[in-house]
Amino acid sequence: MSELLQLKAVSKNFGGLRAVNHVDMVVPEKGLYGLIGPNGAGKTTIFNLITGIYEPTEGEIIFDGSLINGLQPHSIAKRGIARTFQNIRLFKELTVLENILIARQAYKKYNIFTAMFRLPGYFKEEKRMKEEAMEILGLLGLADKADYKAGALPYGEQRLTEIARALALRPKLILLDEPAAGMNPAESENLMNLIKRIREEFITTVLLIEHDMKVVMGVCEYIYVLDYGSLISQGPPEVVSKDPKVIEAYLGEQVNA
Amino acid sequence: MLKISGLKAWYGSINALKGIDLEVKKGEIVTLIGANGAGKSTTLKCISGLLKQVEGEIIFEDKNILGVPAHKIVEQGICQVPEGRRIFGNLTVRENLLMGAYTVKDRKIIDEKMERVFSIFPRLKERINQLGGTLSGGEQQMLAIGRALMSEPKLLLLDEPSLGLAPFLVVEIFKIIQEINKQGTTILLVEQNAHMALQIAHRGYVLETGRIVLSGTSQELYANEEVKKAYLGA
Amino acid sequence: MIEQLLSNFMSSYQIQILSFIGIFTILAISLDIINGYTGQFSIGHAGFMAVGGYVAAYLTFYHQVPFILATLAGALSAAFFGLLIGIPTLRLRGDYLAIATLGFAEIIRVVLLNLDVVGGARGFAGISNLSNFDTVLIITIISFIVLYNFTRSAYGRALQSIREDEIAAECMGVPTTYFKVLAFVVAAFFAGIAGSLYGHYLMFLHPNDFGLLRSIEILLMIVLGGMGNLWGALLGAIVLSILPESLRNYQGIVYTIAVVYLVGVAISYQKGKQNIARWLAGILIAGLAVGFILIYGKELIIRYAGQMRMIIYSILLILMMIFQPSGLIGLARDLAKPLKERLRGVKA
Amino acid sequence: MKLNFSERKGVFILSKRLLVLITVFALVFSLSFAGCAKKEGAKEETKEPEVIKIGVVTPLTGDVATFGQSTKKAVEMAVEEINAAGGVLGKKIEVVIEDDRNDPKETANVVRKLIDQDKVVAIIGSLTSKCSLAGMPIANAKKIPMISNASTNPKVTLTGPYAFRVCFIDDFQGQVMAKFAYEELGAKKAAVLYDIGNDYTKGLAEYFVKSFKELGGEIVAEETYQQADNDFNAQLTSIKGKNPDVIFLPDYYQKVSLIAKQARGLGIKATFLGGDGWDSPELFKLGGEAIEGGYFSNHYSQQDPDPKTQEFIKKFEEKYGEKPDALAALGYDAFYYLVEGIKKAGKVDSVAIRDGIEAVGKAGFSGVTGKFTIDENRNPIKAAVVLKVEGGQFKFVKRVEP
Amino acid sequence: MEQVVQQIVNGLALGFIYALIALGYSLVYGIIRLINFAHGDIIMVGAYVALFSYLILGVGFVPALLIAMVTCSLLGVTIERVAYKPLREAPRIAALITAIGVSFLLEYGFQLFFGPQQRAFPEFFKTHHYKLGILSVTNEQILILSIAVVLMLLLNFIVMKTKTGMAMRAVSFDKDAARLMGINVDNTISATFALGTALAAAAGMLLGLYYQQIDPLMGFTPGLKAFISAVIGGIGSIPGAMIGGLVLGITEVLVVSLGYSTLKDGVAFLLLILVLLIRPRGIFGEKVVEKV
Repeated sequence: MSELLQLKAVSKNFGGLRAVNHVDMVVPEKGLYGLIGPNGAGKTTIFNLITGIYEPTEGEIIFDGSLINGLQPHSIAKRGIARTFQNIRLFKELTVLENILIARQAYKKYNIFTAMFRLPGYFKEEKRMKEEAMEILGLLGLADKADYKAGALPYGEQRLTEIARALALRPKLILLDEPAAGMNPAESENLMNLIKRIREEFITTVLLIEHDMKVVMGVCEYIYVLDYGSLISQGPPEVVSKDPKVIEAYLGEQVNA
Repeated sequence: MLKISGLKAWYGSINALKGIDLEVKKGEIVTLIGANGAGKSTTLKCISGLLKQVEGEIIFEDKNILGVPAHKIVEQGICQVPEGRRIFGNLTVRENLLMGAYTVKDRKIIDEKMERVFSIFPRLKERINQLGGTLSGGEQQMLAIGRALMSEPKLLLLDEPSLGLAPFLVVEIFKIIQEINKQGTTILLVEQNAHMALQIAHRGYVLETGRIVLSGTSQELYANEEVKKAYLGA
Repeated sequence: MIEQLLSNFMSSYQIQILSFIGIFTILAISLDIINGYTGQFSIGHAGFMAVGGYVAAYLTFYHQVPFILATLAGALSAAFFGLLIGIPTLRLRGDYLAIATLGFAEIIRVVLLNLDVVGGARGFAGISNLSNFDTVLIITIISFIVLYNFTRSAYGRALQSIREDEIAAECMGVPTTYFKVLAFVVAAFFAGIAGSLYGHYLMFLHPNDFGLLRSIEILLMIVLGGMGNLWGALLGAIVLSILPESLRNYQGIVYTIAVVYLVGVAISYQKGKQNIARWLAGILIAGLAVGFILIYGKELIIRYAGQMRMIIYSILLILMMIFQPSGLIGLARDLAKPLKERLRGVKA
Repeated sequence: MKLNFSERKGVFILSKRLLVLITVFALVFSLSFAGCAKKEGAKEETKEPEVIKIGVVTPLTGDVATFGQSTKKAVEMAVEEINAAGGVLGKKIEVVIEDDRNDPKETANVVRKLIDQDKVVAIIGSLTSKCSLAGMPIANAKKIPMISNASTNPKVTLTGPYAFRVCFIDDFQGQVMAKFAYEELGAKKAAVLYDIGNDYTKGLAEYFVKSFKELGGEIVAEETYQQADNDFNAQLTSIKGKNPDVIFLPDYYQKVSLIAKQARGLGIKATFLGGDGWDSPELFKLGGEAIEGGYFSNHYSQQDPDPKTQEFIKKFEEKYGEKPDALAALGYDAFYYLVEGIKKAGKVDSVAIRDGIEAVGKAGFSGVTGKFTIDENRNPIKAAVVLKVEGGQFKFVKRVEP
Repeated sequence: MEQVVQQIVNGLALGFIYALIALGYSLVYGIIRLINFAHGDIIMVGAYVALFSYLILGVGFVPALLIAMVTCSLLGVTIERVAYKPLREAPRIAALITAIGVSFLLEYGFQLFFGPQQRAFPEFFKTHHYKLGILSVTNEQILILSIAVVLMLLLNFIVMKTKTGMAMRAVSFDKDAARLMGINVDNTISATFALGTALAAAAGMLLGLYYQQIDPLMGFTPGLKAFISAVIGGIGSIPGAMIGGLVLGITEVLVVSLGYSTLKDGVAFLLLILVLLIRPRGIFGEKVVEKV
């Protein structure tokens, strides 16, 4: 199993505050890994560091064998890391289909003049891009919502659309930030299946932040636990869930049971 | 004291609350627990008047306060400590506290109240002239609660007071909440840390995607298998 | 050719207004690329127009360069300035960017004032009349189609993604800096074309005509028409080119009041009539307007039309923003909605 | 909320059709304001119109509105006089006054409107050179004579045979004042301060500088400002350091009074010189003592005993309760110049009127701003007077023949 | 040397007027994030009110100043309530266009009702020139400086020490949190407008005094310059607005004294762009981090 993503002693300071502290992580290819921790533990910050929104203060982030510290988010995205956001950041005024197409824009095969004058090749390429996008939407059961404004969809479908948009990048690694937030148990159940399917059907690696323990324990092969910006535990779900340090930090009490 | 029935709320086209019924009696600590996005904070925002797209009834001391502007609700005796503390970073600790007592005119009462807050949070007194933005997370949370206490609310709404705090601080904050309650303030507490919340609350409601799915006394909820599995992680 | 055809039933005054509509349509749709589609905030569009106009006029005046080539050169120079102005977008957002673009445009104006080779403060007179209604019409149509295609392509979608959420766009592989600068370059290019058409139509250019007021005029067009929609920009250019002219005389003022009232009714209809205050305000305004006409009569209006038209213009602007901030195109869409629903009802 | 594809398509087309409809509606509406004047106009040409329609284009709003308003007042007064006296060629005169906001684009629109829609036979205006330069080419193409009252840029009348004016062109006044300063006042060092964005002041300043140097004088400082500026302390401080004998301020009275005050405030003792823009009773009101002792060139002197001039001033004061400024006088002259042209033409036909105006100009026209004849480019050659500001009045000093 | 010092003195007077206007701009921008284009025209209204209270009521300098400030406060609050309040939730550009509309309305309205011509501003004082060593200073310059300073200190007191001032700062920092404290946000915003426009009115009167003539378009340029000052200094910051105004005033004067007067506005904008590029939030501006 080769390492797809590797964080080496990564730290991030905001002003005087150390949000992430010497974190070492490895995510292997085709892995389905989880990242958990209490609110404010620095999970989303780690995602922001991986996707290039923040630059690490210290340490190295290696993806697919090359260092990606300090790269622009869009070039990191092009290298194959896609993500969703905790608070859903869809392009709300655009349709679902357009949302997906934007993620495909880096792969368009026509130039600006072809676009402006609709030269030969434009229609073929647009058609191809639309078909690809519809295929992804179809897989997530969103095909009939293609022409809806993304902002007008119900919450659950917005989450799905965000995942679809991330998948449209054809990423090697997909980062999901609390995909189950705001979902009811039935929806969470579906989501778990979906996450598993993503790995199978899109042959991609998944790293997931989640609060819903059921989801995390249910789908992840391996879990990192973060508290106060530092890793306090890691291992398969069974191991982590029994780690007293985890119970103390995550569940907020001394272990008395 | 507070009775909510059929409360619905929207953010744009998203239906965040789908009909909530709950009640808070005088002197209680009631907690709302649930996952991210379940509608806990939204419920609080409805009570404090921050949301405009609402439907239903919120009866506070025999008056329907739904649709009353937020600053008037404070005058009625409800004060909310918002999620993420939301202290005024550009104001000093002292000024933050004065803002809390905005509806109070009498200088003497303000001074008394400030003394009371300082007796609960001695650390704030040390930082009295520091800008709010320069405080640490725990101190900010104390300031946020202290600021809310300045208006001497009958009902205190607390939104995730443990967010982002170290465990020992969480314990401290919860002790203080209990203390405030003992001094006579009714408290409605929203908390993700269900464990801690249920330890100090008298009763609780469990929210899921904008609906109340379970309610009961803390002991009942604590013992409930579903709750345990979903929120207590056991 | 088309001009000849039109002149059978239109005066040259009306044809000229149509020509200005064409020129300002190009300006409005190109500004819409920056402000409406990319969500950046530029209030310096007149600067690009000036660059295009002056460069093209310089070439045709001193070097007898053919009009099309000169226009192209003007547009390319404007695009170059677009590139320069696009660079601050790397660091500035919102109002700060707006002020920076305003500053750039002012610098261009001040430099032109000091350039004696193009007339400086005396203005650039004697430019050949190389553009007429036909050229304006053809170039406007081409510009519209080209920009329409542009906005409907992957490029346009990338621009819109920046408007919607810059960070999410970056994470979806959209190089936002590149596209923001591209938006400025493309928009400046077309503004340059419009500038050249303007100069060769009017046969005269003056730096002070490319100040903040001109930029605001263009901005008003896209906001009034509805941002982020080229049809809206077109509509805005039409309405705002005609409005000040139609307010010149009695008949026009009456027409305008009638249309404003109809639009007002349409807005209240679309808002669901539930707001009594708004209705009352609407009736009050209509009543005042009618009363004004009846009491003070035609004479007074004719007498003060000159001074009053800009006042009416500004009041309309404020009312429009308060009651219909999504612009005319938004109103048209909302009004079409019930129609759509009815259509669906019939089919179902 | 669910639509199948074909329905969506239908709606899509519908909404698009609606958009087109709205656009067309807007167009039709807007063009309707002009009425269908085209055909009626064709009929009218055959017989002589009942009234003589004359267009006026001048800025009634915007940055130079105050001059446009003066022009408007003078023209309206002239029309009343003429109509009260029975009109011209037995016909009443009707004027259509339009605002151009000092925006060349609007001037172009207005000129076309006046010609196409109002069927005017001649136009007075526009005021600033930049607007005239946009409007005159159209008038020339349409063979409608157009007389500007205040556009001093030499290029204005070069736009074609139908372009006229009643004011000096820039070079003349500059020369007059340079000569006056050097020869009469004995000035050796001069400074100029002018509005860079205004072709009028810039033109005057340039020709002053040129002539003064040719005469052997020294220009010690050439400072500029922009129209919106109201603070000249910085420029004046520089000028003060150069210690000039005279300072040439070729702007309108508002700015000049401001500059003069600030200059005296800084302790500058030099004599101020200026052009016809100074001519306004407001100059004393705004400038006070600071402006005392200044000299400026003008078309006429209010103390000019010429009864025509005195009558104009009296009437204007009676009608509007204020003294006319130079632009009012020029507007009045432009109008009478046109009227004389119509009389000369003997018929209401714009081509004939043009010839009439030219003939009147060649023969010599005498207005409230003095007598002039025109040169081959239809620019008036008129004597200038140099006036001195003294005791709240303009004292006649010298007449300078061209 | 003498000239340079004299120029700086001139620049100071101009800079203080810019600063006074910039403070109002900054206050309003700080609380509702709106470039209030009409702010410049309030300056003009203030000057006219002062003029008319002198002409009609025959009052002296201080009462005229107070009348102008109070009237403009009322006007400012009315504008805010009628034109801006309905747009508080609307896209920012709609509010901006409305502000432009209000600005046009004031300019053209005054042109229609009071005529477009310049009017002489009453000489409340006889101008005196004082020689301070090599410098020449007028009593007007001194008056402008002192009034500006007094008003700035007063503003600083109101914003920093009073309850309303605290509420303003609280509202500009976090409106919802302020609501939860029982602060009436609408009233606080109105109060801010009242303060800002009162300062603008004072600035208008000082401008009138300085130039001794006023006209309906007089506010546009100082308004724009003041906004630049506010941005240079860091919008929302009181010392920022003051420093920005002084920096701009002195820069302009120095550019002119170097003989590049035609490029003055260009340099002002260049300065603005440079400051924005180096410190996008202005000299005293706070950095805002976007939460992801």
